[in-house]
Amino acid sequence: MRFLHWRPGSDKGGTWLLALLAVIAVFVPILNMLVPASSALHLSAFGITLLGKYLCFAMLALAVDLIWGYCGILSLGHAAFFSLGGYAMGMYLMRQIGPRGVYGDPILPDFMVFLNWKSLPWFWYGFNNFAFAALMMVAVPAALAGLFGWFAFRARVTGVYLSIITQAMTYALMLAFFRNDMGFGGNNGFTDFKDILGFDLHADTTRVVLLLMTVAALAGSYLACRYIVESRAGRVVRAIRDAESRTRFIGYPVESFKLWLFVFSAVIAGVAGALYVPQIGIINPGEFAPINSIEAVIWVAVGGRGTLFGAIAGAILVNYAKTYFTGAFPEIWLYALGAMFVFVTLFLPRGITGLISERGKEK
Amino acid sequence: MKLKAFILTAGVLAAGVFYSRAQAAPDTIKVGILHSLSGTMAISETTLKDTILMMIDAQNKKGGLLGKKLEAVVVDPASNWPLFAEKAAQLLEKDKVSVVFGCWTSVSRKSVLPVFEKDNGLLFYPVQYEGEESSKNVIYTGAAPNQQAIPAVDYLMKEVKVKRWVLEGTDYVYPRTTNKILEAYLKSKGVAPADISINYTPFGHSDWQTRVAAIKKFGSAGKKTAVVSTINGDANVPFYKELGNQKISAQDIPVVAFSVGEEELSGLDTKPLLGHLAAWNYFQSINTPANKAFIDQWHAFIKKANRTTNDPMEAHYIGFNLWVKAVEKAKTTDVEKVLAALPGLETPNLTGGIAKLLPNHHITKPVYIGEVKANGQFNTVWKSNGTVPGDAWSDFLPGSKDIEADWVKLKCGNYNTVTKKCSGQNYK
Amino acid sequence: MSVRDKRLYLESLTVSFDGFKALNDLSLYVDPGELLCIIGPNGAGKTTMMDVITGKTKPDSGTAWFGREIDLLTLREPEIVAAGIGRKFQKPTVFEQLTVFENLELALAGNRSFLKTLRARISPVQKDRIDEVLNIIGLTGQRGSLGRILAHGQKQWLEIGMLLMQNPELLLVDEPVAGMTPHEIERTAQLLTSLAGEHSVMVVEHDMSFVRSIAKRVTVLHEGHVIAEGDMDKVQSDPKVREVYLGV
Amino acid sequence: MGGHRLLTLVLALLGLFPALAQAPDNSNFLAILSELKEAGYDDKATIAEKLSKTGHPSVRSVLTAMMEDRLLFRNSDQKFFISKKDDGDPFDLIDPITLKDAGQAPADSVTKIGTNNGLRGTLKTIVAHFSLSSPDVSVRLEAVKDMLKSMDEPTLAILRDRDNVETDPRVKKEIGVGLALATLDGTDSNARLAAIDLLKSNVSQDVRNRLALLLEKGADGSYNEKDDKVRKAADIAVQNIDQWRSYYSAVETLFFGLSLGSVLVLIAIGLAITFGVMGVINMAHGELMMLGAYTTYAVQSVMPDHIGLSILVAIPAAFIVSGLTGVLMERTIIRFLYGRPLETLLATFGVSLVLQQTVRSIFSALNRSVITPEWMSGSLKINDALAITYNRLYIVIFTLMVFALILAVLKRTRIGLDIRAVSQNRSMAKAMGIRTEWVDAATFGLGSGIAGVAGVALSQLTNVGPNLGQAYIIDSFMVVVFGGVGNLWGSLIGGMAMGIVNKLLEPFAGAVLAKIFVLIALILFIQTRPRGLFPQTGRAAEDK
Repeated sequence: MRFLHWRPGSDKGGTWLLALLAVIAVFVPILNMLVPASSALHLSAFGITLLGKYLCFAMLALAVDLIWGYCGILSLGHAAFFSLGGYAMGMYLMRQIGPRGVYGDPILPDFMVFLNWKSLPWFWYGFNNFAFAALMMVAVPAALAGLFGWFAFRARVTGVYLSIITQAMTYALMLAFFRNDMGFGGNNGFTDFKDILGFDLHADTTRVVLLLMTVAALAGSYLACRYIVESRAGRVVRAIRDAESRTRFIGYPVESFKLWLFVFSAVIAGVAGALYVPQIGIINPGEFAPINSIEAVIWVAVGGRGTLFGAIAGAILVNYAKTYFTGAFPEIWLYALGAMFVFVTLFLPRGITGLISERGKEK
Repeated sequence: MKLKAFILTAGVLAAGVFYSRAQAAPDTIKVGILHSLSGTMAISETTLKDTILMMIDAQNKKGGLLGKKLEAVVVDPASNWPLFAEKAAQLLEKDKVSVVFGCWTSVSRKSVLPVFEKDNGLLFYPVQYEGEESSKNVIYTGAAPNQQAIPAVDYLMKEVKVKRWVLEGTDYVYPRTTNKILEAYLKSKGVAPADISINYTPFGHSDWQTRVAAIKKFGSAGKKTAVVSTINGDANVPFYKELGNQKISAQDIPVVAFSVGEEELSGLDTKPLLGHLAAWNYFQSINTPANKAFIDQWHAFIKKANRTTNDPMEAHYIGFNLWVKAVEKAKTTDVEKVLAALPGLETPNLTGGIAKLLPNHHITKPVYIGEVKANGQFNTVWKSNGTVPGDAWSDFLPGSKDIEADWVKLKCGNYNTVTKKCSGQNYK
Repeated sequence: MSVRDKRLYLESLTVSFDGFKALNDLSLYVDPGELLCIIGPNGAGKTTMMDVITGKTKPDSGTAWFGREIDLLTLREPEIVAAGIGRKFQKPTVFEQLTVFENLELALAGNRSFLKTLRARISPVQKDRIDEVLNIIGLTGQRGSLGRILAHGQKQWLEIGMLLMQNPELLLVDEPVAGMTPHEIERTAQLLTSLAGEHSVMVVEHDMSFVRSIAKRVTVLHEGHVIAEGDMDKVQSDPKVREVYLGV
Repeated sequence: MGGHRLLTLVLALLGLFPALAQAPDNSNFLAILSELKEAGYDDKATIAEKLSKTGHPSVRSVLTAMMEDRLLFRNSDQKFFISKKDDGDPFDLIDPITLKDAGQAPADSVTKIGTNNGLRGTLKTIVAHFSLSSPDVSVRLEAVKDMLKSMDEPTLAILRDRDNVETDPRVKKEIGVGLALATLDGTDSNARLAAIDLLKSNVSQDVRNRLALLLEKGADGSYNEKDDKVRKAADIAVQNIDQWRSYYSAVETLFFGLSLGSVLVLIAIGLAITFGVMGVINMAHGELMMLGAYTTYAVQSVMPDHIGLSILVAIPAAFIVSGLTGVLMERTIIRFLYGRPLETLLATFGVSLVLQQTVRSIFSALNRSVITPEWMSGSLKINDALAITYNRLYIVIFTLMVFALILAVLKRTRIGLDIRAVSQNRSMAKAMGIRTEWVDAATFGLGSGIAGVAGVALSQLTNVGPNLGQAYIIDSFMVVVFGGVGNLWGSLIGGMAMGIVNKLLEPFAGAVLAKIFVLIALILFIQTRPRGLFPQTGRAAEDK
């Protein structure tokens, strides 16, 4: 299977990543289900949720790295694709609640009932069908990315200008989703989900399965990304990053390369969002906040941009740090986080993986 | 192999997060505090964290509870709604706390609700809110709309003879619901639709020129006009400043607010607010021995003689005491037993009344309406006689007037009296 | 104008940047397989002319035809490249983060769409072609090393090599020997002359001795206009040229 | 002669000629006063009326005290007093009859006579009668306005008499309007037509409403106003007034747009320098503004007695505080990151987190109260239909001043020249002996300082809290990019344009949609002009 082939040792990080994911895939179910809850080794649902969250963010980071690290497009709007995927999943989950909502309305979600909506708005149709919803989780982010990219790249918007308008995009979406009249639950968004494909979302088994799916999705998108960056297309993309006009002069349609990559990256982000929502149990407009996109960029920078593994490591590390600090020193965690960003940019320009590989060379 | 080392260390560290740190000493009872200490909501929520810390401190001085010391577990959900859910899970599943005091915004409560219901935790929610909810695992010590909004409107109608109404709110669920209730209520009192204007602005709206001009126009139709404000936190200062600058005084168009309290006033120039109204269930200025003692205790604890107290603090004060009473009655901190013990319990509030926990998990509260004074305190101009029982499901909303909550007899938070069915949490 | 088919026809091109005329009614032809040198003082419009040919700049007036069929002014950069015109920039730009081999691979003729390149693998034939070019430009030894560590001259050659990969009918070479060591200059001269014949080559250069060493035909530009044409001696003896260019 | 008798009554009320008024009946006065003790708000109002009718010399002081929450009685002997201040413990008492000092009383030994808005309104009107004779024109004007709110026969009489002696045209005009409005209620057709004629040039909403009443139909579908001539006149007058009002409201909207625009410009100028000229994506820009706002707070707390002055002091102070912070950032972090703008984004974002948490630690998470000085509150009344709020007006002016100043610095001064030189060609500038290091620091300091100054302005508009910065950072980036990175004029025009468009849309679309529309417009605009309104060639433009 050519898809899986890679020159041995060419990508230690990746090898380790896949190994790590495999370990998770094997041990999480055991630690959660077989190890009794009394044992200190038991992995609680909380632990699983946390892992799931990290892995979803890792996918988002992967998406950002693919276009930033390899193509030099700094998107400050990737949270938008993440959130859209999430909302698509959220709409499906809302429809699954059915008559179990507090008002017991078989069709309308609770927030529509107390805002006196009489019937389901048209854009909610079909979301009770998982296949359709799943399609939307991919299609909507892809469509937005396609439209946006087609405009922006064709007009040769680059550099900070591109970054800022991606930010404007996610900001506008945030404001829009905050409006209760939009029919997406306003500030509260969607929550209180009951089950997915008939399985109880609160059951540990479901959560384990969701985690395994996330693991699979992350591994899959990692392999896909690596396949791209190691293909000739990947070399073209790096060429675009380093000398755009030159690439144009040897005859590559730079715009379409950018567009394809941007759309694919948006799809990864969308899937990540879709997996994020059922595990976290809520999606609301806050997810569109420009700050989230910036954070995603920072995960990549911390991990080391331009190395797929680095992006993933960065996402997991920063979010782990966040969890740890908000628990351990709630008062000072912002200091720690802020200091970390400054430190990394100043002393680890190529991120942690950069540091590691350099050390590797020294030996 | 640095990379290996890196991954291993990461793994080891991670274990620290996923698995409980050293189990708490068995002779302590853990109390979780789930209030944002950073981010946009830190403004309001840090105070509540300190309030509970103070209560715990005092309780421990009294020798603790059931002979054990209380131990506070503080986490920072950082005003990030998904993080609220995560931290709630951490408190319940990892730190295994017996009770949680927390949340401010509706969305944060909605976000943690499934977690508390799944892990069968116990949450005391201290802030006035839109109602339309009653969970087995949540005790609502803040005001429901019928304990704040409706009395305020009554006052304006009777005492101030208001004929024309502007319902101005931030666009989120609390104002939306409250305004729906008020609109229905006003119409039931014979107010013409033309005399009601409802408008919503985004969070942190800072440029009020257009809106205030519109209000001014609406208010100059010759009938006495008032603004019922459900504007959220940060948007208030610019709103009142603009009112003041456009020369709209409390005499011309009074504004009654449901989310402007002593704490918020301490953070802004009160000049433009003078004489404007707020409806709460507690004012720091209310002169009772209990309140005086509480304020002194607070100042001593926070080591600042000018720190204000406010309504949600009283709610936490009541909630904490209710919980303590329940635990003593149940002789255990087991959530099921405590929940069984809670309904019907009574504890004095700070304004000389009694707070009773009702079967719908809401409490009885007095209602006060005050005018803002220059010193950032309220001058009480109206008080309800006796206390008002909190109503989880409004009688003025088509969706919810048939629904009632009763965790004693019906064992249901939303029992539909027409279909005779219980949906939501205990859906059959 | 001659009856023989030309490779390139530029006729009465005019380009002006806010008032200043970079090209002023420029007409010029390139024969198949010839090696044409363009000389002229700074600001004579040499680079602008190349920009027009490669579609980077659109002229205010005039025509530019590639052979008899292709109207260059209607095409966009990639299409022009596809039509068979390769350009080497003044400042060497190779892909620094890619190896010499990969640089040449990207320049391979062939479908350039994303999906095609995604699945593209190097065929033995292509591999041989790359090795052949590596040989021509004398970088066989560096095939595996990153573009950024090459010496200045080597970068120039690599870039020419990248042009060769697309075996274009017309090569535009902008100041190939600027900043080269005499030895490198010599190699470059050989390289370019060896290319002429099977490709048409248009070289823009300042270095007189270099031009003399390679040029069969020389065209002199001044203020966006052709002022002299012919072999080196003819041109150098031309009084106009001496005046404006050699300044004697 | 009725007029004359009334006049004496008035004078008596005014307490000018106590001699003419019958000797003050203290006991009666006190009796009425004591009724206040357990009266409801409505009763209190009637009691106040009664008090004013007694014509007792102390009426004015007592009612004023009551209005200002300074009227109280001693619990021990139920005796009434006026306290000097409405707060504090103990109270300094004044005897309501003699108006002489009457010692002190601890706060918990007395009971205040509570008031509410409605009651204070009534009291204001009553007290207004006394203010009519005030030498201060503005006070008289206010008094008349208050009296117009509740017109009854005695008030009318007083106004008529005042009209005869009043000299100031503005006050006279107000009285004229009042009398005209009163005339409308009369029966004399010609007088009423005259009144309408006088009123039709008045654009105040009250007048319009009163005239509009004449056009309303009763339940039986017939006009309440029987006199056709009057009705037609009123109709024309109303139309005329409406026309003017809509014109003025258009002007108002335009001003709203300008003021919003100038805020946008103000928050963007600093960024236009750090981001535009230096190519540093400074995510901490918002926090630098926040520092400026907190500086204002600090300045006010050290000079609480000179609030008016404090703002003026705060401006340079904020410039220095934020400026130095900026220089510090530049020296310690940013200078290592030149040519890598995206790294600056990450580092400065880290800095912004730290700065936020720092102010939280120092000033607590609570908002801080920055007082608006008198000269910045209220509004400049152009006429009854159009008033421009001072704080907005000043901010518009302030923005333009700051902008002009920056332009002058960049264009006219040596450092400005250096800055431009370095921004265009660093190595060349270096070669020419410009100390680029120093210039970088100065440039960044300048931009940061401006951010601080913007913070001072923001402290007058919105909350001063740790989150102030985040609320504005995105807008400021939008403005700079819209205008064209590195072009100050672009920022000015871009900001103003965004502000005006936003405000023109808001009345129809509402605040949110208006904003969304502006954002989408920006995105589309960048498609057509990928380098903004005024594209700039140079380092910043080439940056990725």
